[in-house]
Amino acid sequence: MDTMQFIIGKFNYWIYIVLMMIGFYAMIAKRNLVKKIVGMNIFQTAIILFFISTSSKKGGATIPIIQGGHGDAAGHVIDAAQYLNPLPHVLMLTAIVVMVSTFGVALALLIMIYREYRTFEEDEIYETLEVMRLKK
Amino acid sequence: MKFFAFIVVLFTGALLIYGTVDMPDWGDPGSAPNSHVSPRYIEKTLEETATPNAVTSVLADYRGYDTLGETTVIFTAGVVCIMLLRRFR
Amino acid sequence: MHYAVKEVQVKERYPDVTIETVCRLLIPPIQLFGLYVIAHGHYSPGGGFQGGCILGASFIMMFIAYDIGEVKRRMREKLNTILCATGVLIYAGIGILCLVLGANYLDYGILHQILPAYPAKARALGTFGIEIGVGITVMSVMISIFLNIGTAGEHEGEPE
Amino acid sequence: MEVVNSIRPILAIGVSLLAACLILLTGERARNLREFWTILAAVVKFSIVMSMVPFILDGKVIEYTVFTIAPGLSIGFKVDALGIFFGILASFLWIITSFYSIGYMRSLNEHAQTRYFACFAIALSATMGVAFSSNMFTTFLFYEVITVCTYPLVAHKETPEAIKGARKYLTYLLGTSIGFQLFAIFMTYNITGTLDFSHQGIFGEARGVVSDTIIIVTFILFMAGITKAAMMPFHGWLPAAMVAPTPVSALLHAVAVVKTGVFVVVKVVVHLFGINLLWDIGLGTALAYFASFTIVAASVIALTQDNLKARLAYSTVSQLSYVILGVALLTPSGITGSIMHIVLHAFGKITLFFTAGAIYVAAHKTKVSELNGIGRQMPFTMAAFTIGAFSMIGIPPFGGFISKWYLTMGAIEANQLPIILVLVSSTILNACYFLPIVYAAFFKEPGTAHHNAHAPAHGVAFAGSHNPHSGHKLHEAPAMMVVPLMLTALGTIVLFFAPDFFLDITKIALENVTGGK
Amino acid sequence: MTTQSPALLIIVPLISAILCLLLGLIRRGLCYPFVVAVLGVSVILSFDVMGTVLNDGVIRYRLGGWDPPWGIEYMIDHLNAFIAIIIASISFVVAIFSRKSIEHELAKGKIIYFYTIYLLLFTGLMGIVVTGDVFNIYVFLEIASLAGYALIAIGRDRAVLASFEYVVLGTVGACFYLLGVGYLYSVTGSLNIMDLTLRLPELYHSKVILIAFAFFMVGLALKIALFPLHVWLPDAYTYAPSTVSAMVAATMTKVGAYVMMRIMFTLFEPYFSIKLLPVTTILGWVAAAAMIFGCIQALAQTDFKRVLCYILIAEVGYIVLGISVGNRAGFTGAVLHILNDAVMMACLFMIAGAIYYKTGMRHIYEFAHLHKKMPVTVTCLVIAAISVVGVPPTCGFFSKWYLVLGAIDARQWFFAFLLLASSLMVAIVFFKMMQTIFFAPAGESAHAHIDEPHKEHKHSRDEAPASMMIPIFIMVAGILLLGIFSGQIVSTVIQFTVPKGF
Repeated sequence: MDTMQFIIGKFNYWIYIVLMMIGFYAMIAKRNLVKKIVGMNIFQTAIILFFISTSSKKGGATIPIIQGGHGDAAGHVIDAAQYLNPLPHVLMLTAIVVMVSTFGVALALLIMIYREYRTFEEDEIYETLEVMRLKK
Repeated sequence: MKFFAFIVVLFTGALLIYGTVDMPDWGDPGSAPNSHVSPRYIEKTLEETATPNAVTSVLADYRGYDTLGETTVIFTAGVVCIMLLRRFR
Repeated sequence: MHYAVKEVQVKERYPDVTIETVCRLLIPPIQLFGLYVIAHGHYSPGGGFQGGCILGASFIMMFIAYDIGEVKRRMREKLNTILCATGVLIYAGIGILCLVLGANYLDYGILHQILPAYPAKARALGTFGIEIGVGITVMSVMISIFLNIGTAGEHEGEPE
Repeated sequence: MEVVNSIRPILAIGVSLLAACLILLTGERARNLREFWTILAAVVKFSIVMSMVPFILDGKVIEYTVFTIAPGLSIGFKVDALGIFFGILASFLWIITSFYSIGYMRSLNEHAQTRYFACFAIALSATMGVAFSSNMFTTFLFYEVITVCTYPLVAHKETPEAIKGARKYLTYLLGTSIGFQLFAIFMTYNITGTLDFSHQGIFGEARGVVSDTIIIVTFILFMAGITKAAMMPFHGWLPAAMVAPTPVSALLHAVAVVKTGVFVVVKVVVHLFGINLLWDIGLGTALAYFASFTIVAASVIALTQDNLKARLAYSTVSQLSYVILGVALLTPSGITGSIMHIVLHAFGKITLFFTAGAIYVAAHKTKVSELNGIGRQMPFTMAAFTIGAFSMIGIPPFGGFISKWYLTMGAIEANQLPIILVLVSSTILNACYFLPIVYAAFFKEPGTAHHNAHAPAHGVAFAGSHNPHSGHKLHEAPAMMVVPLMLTALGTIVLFFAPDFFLDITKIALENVTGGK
Repeated sequence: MTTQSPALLIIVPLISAILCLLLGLIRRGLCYPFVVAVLGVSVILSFDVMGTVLNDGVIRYRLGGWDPPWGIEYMIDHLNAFIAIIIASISFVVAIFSRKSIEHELAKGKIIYFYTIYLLLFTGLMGIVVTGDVFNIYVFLEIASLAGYALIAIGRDRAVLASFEYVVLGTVGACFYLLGVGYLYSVTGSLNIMDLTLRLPELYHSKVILIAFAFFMVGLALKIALFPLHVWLPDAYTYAPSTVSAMVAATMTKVGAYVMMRIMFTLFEPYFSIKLLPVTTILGWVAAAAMIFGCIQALAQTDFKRVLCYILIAEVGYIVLGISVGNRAGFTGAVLHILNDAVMMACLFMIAGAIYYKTGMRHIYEFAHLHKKMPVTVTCLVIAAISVVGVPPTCGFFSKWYLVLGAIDARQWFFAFLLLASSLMVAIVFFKMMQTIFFAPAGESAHAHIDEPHKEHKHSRDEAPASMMIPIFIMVAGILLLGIFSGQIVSTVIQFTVPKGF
């Protein structure tokens, strides 16, 4: 019962942790560079999930846009409990952009690697390097 | 190698799960993130920034500096891609 | 180096009426919507990034439908680079403006001295200016990244 | 005692540094000018050092602190009796060695002479630094400088074996000094909070605070770290450094390096730990026995060496331990003896090395077995050799006798019978490995000129020098070399009859150490 | 100006990075002087900030005018200001150095972008240093990292691969850091360091904090290439252009170490990092392993820059060891070593760059008789080497002095011994190098000395251009002066950086 409560109450963490593990595994175990990058994205997405999940509020809270707030809202009081916590969203907007940029750079590097070695497989790249070294 | 990686990943996951034990439940309105800093953003956004969308006001005003940094990041990414890939004749 | 490959040549396009027409019809509304998302970020979900992405996506769509030449005709590479810089410059510039006016960096409240608005509103306006800057940067960066990655950087034309 | 604040020590150190710069600037182009710089610097340095003597004889102390890095950790200089003693010795012998090495270098037409003289000058200024340093940190600094800048001298010939020997040299000195000595310095600073030398030692009050074991460990670390003193088992570098040109060997084994080593040992014993403390703990006796072992063992090894310089090297190893032995006795006469032995051994040993060099230059002979009858061709040189040898053995009327006398007195004061036996036996051993050479040189028939067969063994130096005396008829080495070694030989005799000057300084040093008891 | 200089510290390089791009589009030649000028200004600004800190204590600059927990603030105390000065000065000097080597090693068209990204890298590092907000640190960490990836990727043969590896591992590090931030946030709801410092103590026994701390540490260890996680460093820094190696090697790891200090001793109290957890013990042993491993590897290498890379790994070990012994002397040593190591590494990598520029030689065994060709450079190399080995009166000695004292104070005899042993190994490394340089292999020098002048002709003197030598001179002078004045540095600045708990 208690553990049940525990699991249900924190399911958001389980989900993101599983995702994170998948991504992390792909990053460090896969020999294919593209897969590494894909793993990287999964990893980062998992973190986004985690942050966003911390912003949720039970009890009919809605997105953090003040209703009827057009122009200046003179007087009418706002209850924080009605709205989701905006901060994690902001952080994750930032994080998403950062991750996109990282992704772009990584792709650029991949293309340079492909230009040079004509492959994305780490092992083949190292064979190539070996060949080049022996040529010298 | 793969096995080693698997162990590492499992270990990391185990650590994270161990950490979650003391975390607030999902959507707990009383949890620290929902009670400490953020309320001000929601309550004061209108009168302080005249912006109903709290996300925007926090993004561009309260924590505008982060956004500057992130714009710089994406600018960096653009320049980097040009420098790395563009073939200059 | 020995293993360097000869240029990955960009395939010349196969003209396709349907796609071209659809894009011709679709792209302007997309860009309009992008502008809307940027401008309306204060009152509804949206803002610089989202709008910028949409704008950039429109160009990428153009790239897919037509070819690189088309995109570069619409958006000069150099112009793109300049825009990409301008966006950040707008952002930082507004901050500097606050600095010049005597407040801390990025303290838009001070802008009410030069804008017809009370401080809070001035903040909103400053925020708006920033969103525009971010939008421009995001758009042009997306374009340039796509141009370079999509063609491995081997499209014609001097970059400078 | 009153303290005079003067920058003379700095000048004494700086002058040869300046000389090094000038030498480097002058370079190969103007040899005479370059040599002139060397001589000039040597003379100026000596005069500066002498100018400090009166203060010392008045019982004053010259001090000058350059800058302070941390409380208790500064780079500063302090000239007391012990320091000036060593200073005079080094600076005086530098003059002679300069003349000698000019003669040697030119007659062998060695390469890279600029580097040689520059490093030589730096080594000397570093020696001055050790002599005049006011705290252990400064000492360590200059100690390292000596090590580093004598390395090119040892490796001068640049032949594989020279480089090998030089590597061994550097490995021993740098390794132990960083591994043990620096560590000991850290512990000292950690225990006492300062590194400044004081006449009574700085560990005195620390004794109650930290346990004796830590002090003992520190002491052992020091003794293991000051490898320049060539105590066994850390003597290996000394014979290895024999590949160096002879003037360098003279510098290393008579003046700069080894004397620095024993000097630092003396400093550490009396000014860092303090006699009383060591006496209480009983470390002195242990050190004494350690040293006496080295004395005997090294002498025995020396007997077996056929290469002349190697034999001299091992004799150096044993002689250095006399100094350590003397100071380890912790008795006034013992310390007097050890301090005196520093200078007397310096004169004697430098004479011997000079002669070895002269023989090499004139006859290209390095082996003892080749020296038969050489005394006939090179009478002056061999006469000087004989004098030096006698001084080493300690026969009156040669200087060596004095120090041995005092050492024996010290041993008696400390009523250490075994030590006396050690002294006696080592004297006999000295005789055993020096007198045969003298005998062979003068009274044996000249060996057939089979040294030409050995010529290739002389390696690059030989190839480099178009050797004028390839005929069988040998004669003296150039005057530039013979005169200096005659002078030093004379010095040993003079020091026997007129040791008062040095003895006075020693007395003052002794008063400082014992607090005037 | 003084009140705003903290902001300008970031804004000036940021805006001028953009301007540099635009300027380059107009005339390529303008970039170099512009960058040098801007960095000079940054140096002045950083000193100005330091002055302010010394006079009126900690600066807390509210960006956007919002109060700390809600807005972002700069929190600049002695430690930040000190690191900021280091970063600014090193970048300035290396920028001066960059001119020739970049023209030599890069395609013409890339120079503009190179300088833009160089400034962006500087911006990122500065941002990390001055900010007082954990998430903001992440953002600027990413700016710096992206710039770093790019600058490394434009290097020699295997640079791209190395850079890619760096991207993957660096991202893992950043993500771990972000996870740490998230965990902290989910139990405190705050991101501001000062606010967290107030709110954390009552949570010290919560598992979340524990895990957050662990992830901070692992992430940062990845970023500063602490021993087991160093795999990306050697390749990356070896194949990068010499300018980049000098800049990155000198600054990036140092900034990472700084963040580590912040996390351990400002965000969490020393009580937490030292008493509550065995963190410092673990760190200490890891650092010791790093020192030994780095030195041994350095012994095995032939590529000069690779040797330096492994020495750098060892030096990181020193810094972390100083952090981990957890007492005043040790911490002082760590901070001082950040300074010294930055100077020494920049100097050595620039020398490597100069040699490569002049002779195209990368491997040590090619350096024979280099002192005849480039005597001045070799002299500088010798001085820098002596400093790395840690022989007084060069600066390298004094940081080691404090480190060893710290180890002894902590009664960690073994660490003290390891410190000395590793510096011995470094001595061997450089000794081998010197031997190759001065005493060439027997084969060549058998009769080399017979006729000296003829040899002089053979390697005629040929130094690198002034734009390369001057920075090297500055660094060498730095090595000597920092050694002499380290006492003053410690007494004026560093002693205030030591956290309260010590």
